[in-house]
Amino acid sequence: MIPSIPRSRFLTASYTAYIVLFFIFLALPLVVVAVFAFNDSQFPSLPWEGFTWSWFFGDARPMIGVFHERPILRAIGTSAIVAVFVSILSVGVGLSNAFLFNRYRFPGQGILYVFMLLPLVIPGIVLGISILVASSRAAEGLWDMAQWDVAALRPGLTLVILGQFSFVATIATLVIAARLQKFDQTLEEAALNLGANRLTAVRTVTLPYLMPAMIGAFVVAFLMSFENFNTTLMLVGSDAPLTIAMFDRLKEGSTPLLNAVSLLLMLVSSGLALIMIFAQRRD
Amino acid sequence: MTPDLECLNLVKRFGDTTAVDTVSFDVPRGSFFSILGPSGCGKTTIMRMIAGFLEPTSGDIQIRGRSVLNTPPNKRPVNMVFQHLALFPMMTIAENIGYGLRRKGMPRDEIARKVDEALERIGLPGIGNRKVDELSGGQKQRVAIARCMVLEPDVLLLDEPLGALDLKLRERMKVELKALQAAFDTTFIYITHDQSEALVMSDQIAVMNNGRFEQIGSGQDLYYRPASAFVAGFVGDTNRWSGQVTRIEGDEMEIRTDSGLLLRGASHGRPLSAGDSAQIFVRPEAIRIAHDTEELSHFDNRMTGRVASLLFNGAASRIIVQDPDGREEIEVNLPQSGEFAGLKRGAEVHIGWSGAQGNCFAAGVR
Amino acid sequence: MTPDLECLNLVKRFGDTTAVDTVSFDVPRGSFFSILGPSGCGKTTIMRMIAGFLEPTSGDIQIRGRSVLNTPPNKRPVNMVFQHLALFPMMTIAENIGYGLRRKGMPRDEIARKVDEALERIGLPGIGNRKVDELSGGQKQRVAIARCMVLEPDVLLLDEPLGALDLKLRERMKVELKALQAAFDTTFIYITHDQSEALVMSDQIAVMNNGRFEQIGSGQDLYYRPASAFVAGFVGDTNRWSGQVTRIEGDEMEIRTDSGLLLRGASHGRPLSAGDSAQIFVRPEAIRIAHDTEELSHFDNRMTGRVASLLFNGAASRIIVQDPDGREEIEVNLPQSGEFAGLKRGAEVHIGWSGAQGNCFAAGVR
Amino acid sequence: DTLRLLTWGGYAPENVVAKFEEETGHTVEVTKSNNEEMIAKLRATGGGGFDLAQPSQDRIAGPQAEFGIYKPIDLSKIDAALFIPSMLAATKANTTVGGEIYGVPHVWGTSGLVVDTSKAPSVKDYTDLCGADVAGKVSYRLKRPTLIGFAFAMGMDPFAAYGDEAAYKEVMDKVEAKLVDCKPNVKTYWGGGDELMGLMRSGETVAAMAWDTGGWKLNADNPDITFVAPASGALGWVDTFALPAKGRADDAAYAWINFVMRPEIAAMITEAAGNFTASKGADEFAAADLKARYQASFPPEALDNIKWYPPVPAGLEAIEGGVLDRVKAAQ
Amino acid sequence: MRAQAKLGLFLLLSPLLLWLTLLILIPHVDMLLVSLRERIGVGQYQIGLGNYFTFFSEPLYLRTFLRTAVMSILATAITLLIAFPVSYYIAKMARGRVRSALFLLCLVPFWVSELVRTFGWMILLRETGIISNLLQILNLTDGPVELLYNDAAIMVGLVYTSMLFMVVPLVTTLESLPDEVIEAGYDLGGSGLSVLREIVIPHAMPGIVSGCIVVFMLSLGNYLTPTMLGGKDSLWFTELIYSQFIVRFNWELGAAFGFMLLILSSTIVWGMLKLTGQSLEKTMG
Ligand SMILES: Nc1ncnc2c1ncn2[C@@H]1O[C@H](COP(=O)(O)OP(=O)(O)OP(=O)(O)O)[C@@H](O)[C@H]1O
Ligand SMILES: Nc1ncnc2c1ncn2[C@@H]1O[C@H](COP(=O)(O)OP(=O)(O)OP(=O)(O)O)[C@@H](O)[C@H]1O
Ligand SMILES: [Mg+2]
Ligand SMILES: [Mg+2]
Repeated sequence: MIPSIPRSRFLTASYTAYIVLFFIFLALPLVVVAVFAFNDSQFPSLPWEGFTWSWFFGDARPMIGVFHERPILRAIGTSAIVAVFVSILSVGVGLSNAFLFNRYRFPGQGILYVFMLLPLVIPGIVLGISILVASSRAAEGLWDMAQWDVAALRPGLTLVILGQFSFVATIATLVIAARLQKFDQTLEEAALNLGANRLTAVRTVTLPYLMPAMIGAFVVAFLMSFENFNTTLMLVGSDAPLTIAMFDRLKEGSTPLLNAVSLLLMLVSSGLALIMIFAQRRD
Repeated sequence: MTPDLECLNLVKRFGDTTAVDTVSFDVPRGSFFSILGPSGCGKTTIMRMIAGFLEPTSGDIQIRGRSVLNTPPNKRPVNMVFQHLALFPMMTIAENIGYGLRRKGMPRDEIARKVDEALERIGLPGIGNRKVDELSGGQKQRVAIARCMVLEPDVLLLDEPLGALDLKLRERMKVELKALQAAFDTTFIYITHDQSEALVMSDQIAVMNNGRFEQIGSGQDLYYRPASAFVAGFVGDTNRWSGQVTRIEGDEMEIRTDSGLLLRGASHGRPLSAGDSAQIFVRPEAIRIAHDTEELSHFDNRMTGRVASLLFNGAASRIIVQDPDGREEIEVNLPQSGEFAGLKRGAEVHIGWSGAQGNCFAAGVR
Repeated sequence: MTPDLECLNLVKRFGDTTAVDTVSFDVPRGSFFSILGPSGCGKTTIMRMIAGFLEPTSGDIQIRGRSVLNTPPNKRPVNMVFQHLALFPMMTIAENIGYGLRRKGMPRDEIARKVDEALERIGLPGIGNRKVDELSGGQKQRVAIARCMVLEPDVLLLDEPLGALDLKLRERMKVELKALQAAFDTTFIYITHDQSEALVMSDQIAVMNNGRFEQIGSGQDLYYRPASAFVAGFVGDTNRWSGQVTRIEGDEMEIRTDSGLLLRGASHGRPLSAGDSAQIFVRPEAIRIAHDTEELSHFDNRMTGRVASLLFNGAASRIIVQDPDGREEIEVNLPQSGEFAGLKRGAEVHIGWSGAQGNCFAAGVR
Repeated sequence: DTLRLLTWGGYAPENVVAKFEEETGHTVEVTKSNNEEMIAKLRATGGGGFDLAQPSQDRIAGPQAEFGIYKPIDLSKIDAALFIPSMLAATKANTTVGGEIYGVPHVWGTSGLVVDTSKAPSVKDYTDLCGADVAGKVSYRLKRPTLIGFAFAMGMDPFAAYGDEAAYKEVMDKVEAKLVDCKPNVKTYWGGGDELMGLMRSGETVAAMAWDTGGWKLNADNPDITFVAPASGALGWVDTFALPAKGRADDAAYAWINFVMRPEIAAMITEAAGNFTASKGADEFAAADLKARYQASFPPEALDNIKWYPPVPAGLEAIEGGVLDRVKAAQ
Repeated sequence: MRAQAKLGLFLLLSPLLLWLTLLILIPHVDMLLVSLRERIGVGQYQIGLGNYFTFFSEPLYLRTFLRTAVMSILATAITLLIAFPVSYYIAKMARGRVRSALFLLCLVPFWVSELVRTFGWMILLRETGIISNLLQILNLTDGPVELLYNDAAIMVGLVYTSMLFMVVPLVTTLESLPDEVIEAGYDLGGSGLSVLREIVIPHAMPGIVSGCIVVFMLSLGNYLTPTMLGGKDSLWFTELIYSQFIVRFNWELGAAFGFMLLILSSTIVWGMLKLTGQSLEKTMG
């Protein structure tokens, strides 16, 4: 069942048909979302009422476009800020973890590694509530003890960032560690041999080598943060990131405004993903 | 003149295993010194100690007469060409070659000049802007050497640098490496487990086994005058038999092999006495073939056998001769003239060699 | 007796490139047939067509006289040892060897018996329960062959099976493969780009270049009587010059090389006339060295030059001689006797060879 | 200052926010929510994260007693003259905990039935949603108003049972049985106002339990659809202003309250949300067609029959929660 | 040298330990503690297993719990069945540019948020949606059909949403299977099915397991898809947790639910690893 093995024409045809069907299945919801962003109707559904840009640029009720809908714009901003923080934190900690597990041997390392993988098998909502519970109790404790009100421990952006970071860091670690694993340590030795000290060797040789993985991890972290819902839902305060804001809207019922936002999201994240692909192509 | 590199009683232990066991040698300025030995004998360990990546358990390493034990690797006046070259894949060729110079803080334009010069020297001018993976194996090899040579090290270490190349390229690079050494006029210390590499290139070769040096000498020394059974077996192809010394006459002797063959050999000054277990080595090219026994009358070892196998390989063709009782197989080189090229499997041949060509060693010494 | 395998005007095109161009050959039962050629010449393509993984563009493939073009690969009576062996890593050795038998629906106990037998045959009894990655390279090699051989194929195809092994192991496996073939008494078709492998093992060798067979013959045929300039250059080491034919006398001729050297050679029946561009090939072992010119008087090519380089390698030692004007470098084998082992770089030497050893080919034919 | 407003959809329309920001220099961040989420969020933040919340008046006292998430309102900072006095008084009474007042009224309205009269003429009360003629074409929320509404329609008085957990539980058990029976009739349980509008407008449902304003909005597009006050009485609610305990911008909050209670601003909110406010005199600014629909839905006797929510005692929600979960899960 | 290595180890170890203790360990311990608190009055609590007792004594909770588990396993199985041929095609049948293009196409849907994907399915499946209309146009039904708000819709949503996490590990492991090995299987007389069973699937096992674990986790912990696509009958366990926290303000019971979910997921993942003889490090790391 590889191209070099002869197969009956019928089998080939049905296999191809299956693949085509699969990709239609994959594309359908997205295409529909994108198309109905241009429906000149209050509802993202048939019948087709004609083409309009209003859901992007409209500024009069009832068709206020994305670019005039302040709460949505603000939510996008919030999401972006959260995502940037989560990505930076995750890539930083991921980098440190990758070095730790790749370069050092210490007692308990195996257990620690498994422990590090655990966030992947904890449901997001459980992560969310556990952090919510713990931070609230900490905050109440501080309040009772010293009348300190630590806003960072209350639902809000800090907790959202920490909550997302708590599992995105694992993914970043895996992405970076996978590449570090492939790194030929003699390259570092070669740098030492050519007169670099340890830090310089890491800076000039290892980090550039890891760069594609770090960019990749950053983009993955960014996307995961941007689209995270379960954990965020439990930790969000007054500044709702985009997914939460959209969810709230969707609960209220949908207008093509949501399609328009979605389409923009698709474009932006495709762009990001392309950046990642190019970053990884380079080597 | 102080030697470029001198190792004194170098020892390295990893836990229980002694990877390098009291090794001493010195390498004169400008020479090509090889360490030849089977896999795992401790070659890389020596080299890493010289480069500074490993600390010796005991012993001293001196470069140009000064101990470098307390010098960190990035400060030692030695550079190393790694087995897989370890070129930096994220940099261009020029950046690779300039790396060490940048670490020294040399001004940019001077670096550029030096890099161009080095590229010129290795016969690859104008490739500075290419990426590492745009080069062929042989070109990479030369760049790796140039990257070290721009730093003008006192000693260049090379750890099996041809190991990763394919056969044809290796053959070519052997000759080329020797030429590069002449061009840069630096001391090369070369590690290999391939005897032909060591023989072709080196001024001096140290044969290493199990952490110890068995013999240091020129290629001819090792090939024609091996100091131990190990060297005799490891350097060059050879026939080898074990047996018992039955008779000693000065330097000459007679050995009965375990399968019953009676062979004459020479001890070349090594102490051996009748009754000792011994090993005897005879090189395939030391054995003559003839159409009739007459021609071989001046040899003290003579035999008539059948061709068990014909390994035609041009000038390096060989036959495997089975002795009449089928007890032993003897590899014999065919003359380069192609005279016996027409031999067939099963044909009868007469072979003979002089006892002086049979190198005898006491068994168990190896 | 019909040959085990017969290919008739086999052609394979990939788009514009013709990977295999009208190749015809037959392989007699029980023989060891090699296809030797440089990388990319189309060797693998032929083999994959025989195994059934590629459909020929035109031509026919017959096994024991029956065309197999319409037989799918899993039904063809040929088996293949892949370059990287393709042992199934998820199975034990015994399961690997028994795989094909299970596919045939053979009963379990019979499979077990056959597998044990095969393991015995390849000299690895009792390793059936090991995992693939617990074996050494050479052992894997033998298991891969055993896995095919239990199926008793009419033809065994081997695609550079030694390519992934290291040097020493290759040398050993060469001899061993030949022995295995004898043991199993099956037709082997062996692909390689390493001429020494082909020469040592094969009964017949086809030299392939650019999709075409240049010559089919025994190792000696190819080595001593190359049919084309390509074969002369590819099989065995050789000195090569290009030049112009200045004079023809029957089979003998005179050529002036591009650098001005006047050499005598022979066309061995190939049509060449004065004024033609030609190439002349002389093997390093065909050239004699002497201390004085007298000894060389019977050679029609004589020269006095200096030793440019000394490549000591035991029996295979060579020197590179530079002609007096420094125009050409000539590789010359040293006699195996070690007679000239004492030569030094820069020493004057006299060399000579007979014109009959200078193989001439019209240029551009290659 | 930034005023972080936790409110219902439609209570802070863009144009009002813009006007407020222009006038006062404060900026407004609106988070849309519902009663439960408001309480849950404020509970999680210990009354922080927001500067002004708008829970219903019946949902203030209980959570305040349990979690202490609000701070008392300083009535001196509020222009009482802007409020309809009766409503202000009632709300104050309902939101008093420990002698302090925690809420002042903002928007009020009712919930009842939205019916496509051409397709489901039979639906007059909540229990009619379970009729066979509208099978598969009705919708309601799985929230406490539904429970209360059904209880009334089934002839009980849940409000009377508020003080007695056992009695209340009994009422709820009956409602649960009814709702489980009714379940096959339901197309889906709606969650947000717009979602219901979509369902009704597209004809996927023909009758639903809903807020009055939704019905009126739909009526503007399709005269067949309108809000119907159920025979057993519409449920009346009042959404309030309450100050979260750790709000940081009280001044802006008071400013906002006083701003939106101005009649002309209140009318803008009425236009956006569809509901009337407790602002005195805003009626004059309200659109005529809205008033007309209001009057059509609420003939005087229906107006008198509105059941206003009394404050919910702490603990009842657990009973209701169990009921709702079981209804949702029932097969 | 030694001291330097110690310092390096310490510096690299501290972020990891901070992260794991502060964000994973302590919160979960806290959650456990909260779940062991029983509310006995306004603002009064005592330690006890009451919340877990509530969980086990209320059939609704148990049923939802099991339903969620079964549906998630089903979703995982369906995803695997759909994804395997596709991954195989990408890894082994497609070549060069086609392969990267197909692989990218597989990834595209996952660059947008789950919300958007789910939203797309809502537009497609609802009674007035595309598919219903299409069926009417094709005269396959005479009236609009409701495809949303049922378990099948949830299943479609779950499978769709987790497809990527199955395809990527499968493609990666399948790509690492050399064509040579498959060819060897045929060459030795294997048929398509036997090669698949004896060679391809055993080789792909780590990928299958890691894909299944991730997909299972995602389905089990999903909130959006079941709430948005699910109907009046489809309660998901995460919804229960959410409603305990948000609607009922009953953190104690919610924490107990959360813990039950954690136990469920760990048990099933552990069982899956044991059953296939894989380890977490091997499949995820
Ligand atoms: N870091 C280490 N810890 C423990 N043992 C080691 C270490 N490095 C090398 N050894 C052991 O020391 C011995 C010599 O190793 P070394 O790498 O020097 O061999 P080598 O001669 O370079 O072999 P090769 O030709 O295979 O490269 C081996 O037995 C090896 O197992
Ligand atoms: N599937 C293919 N599509 C297009 N061209 C191909 C294909 N397979 C092989 N070729 C081309 O056919 C020619 C012969 O390839 P082949 O693999 O047979 O060479 P080879 O002699 O086996 O080389 P090597 O020694 O490197 O394995 C090459 O030029 C190659 O690029
Ligand atoms: Mg080594
Ligand atoms: Mg090939």
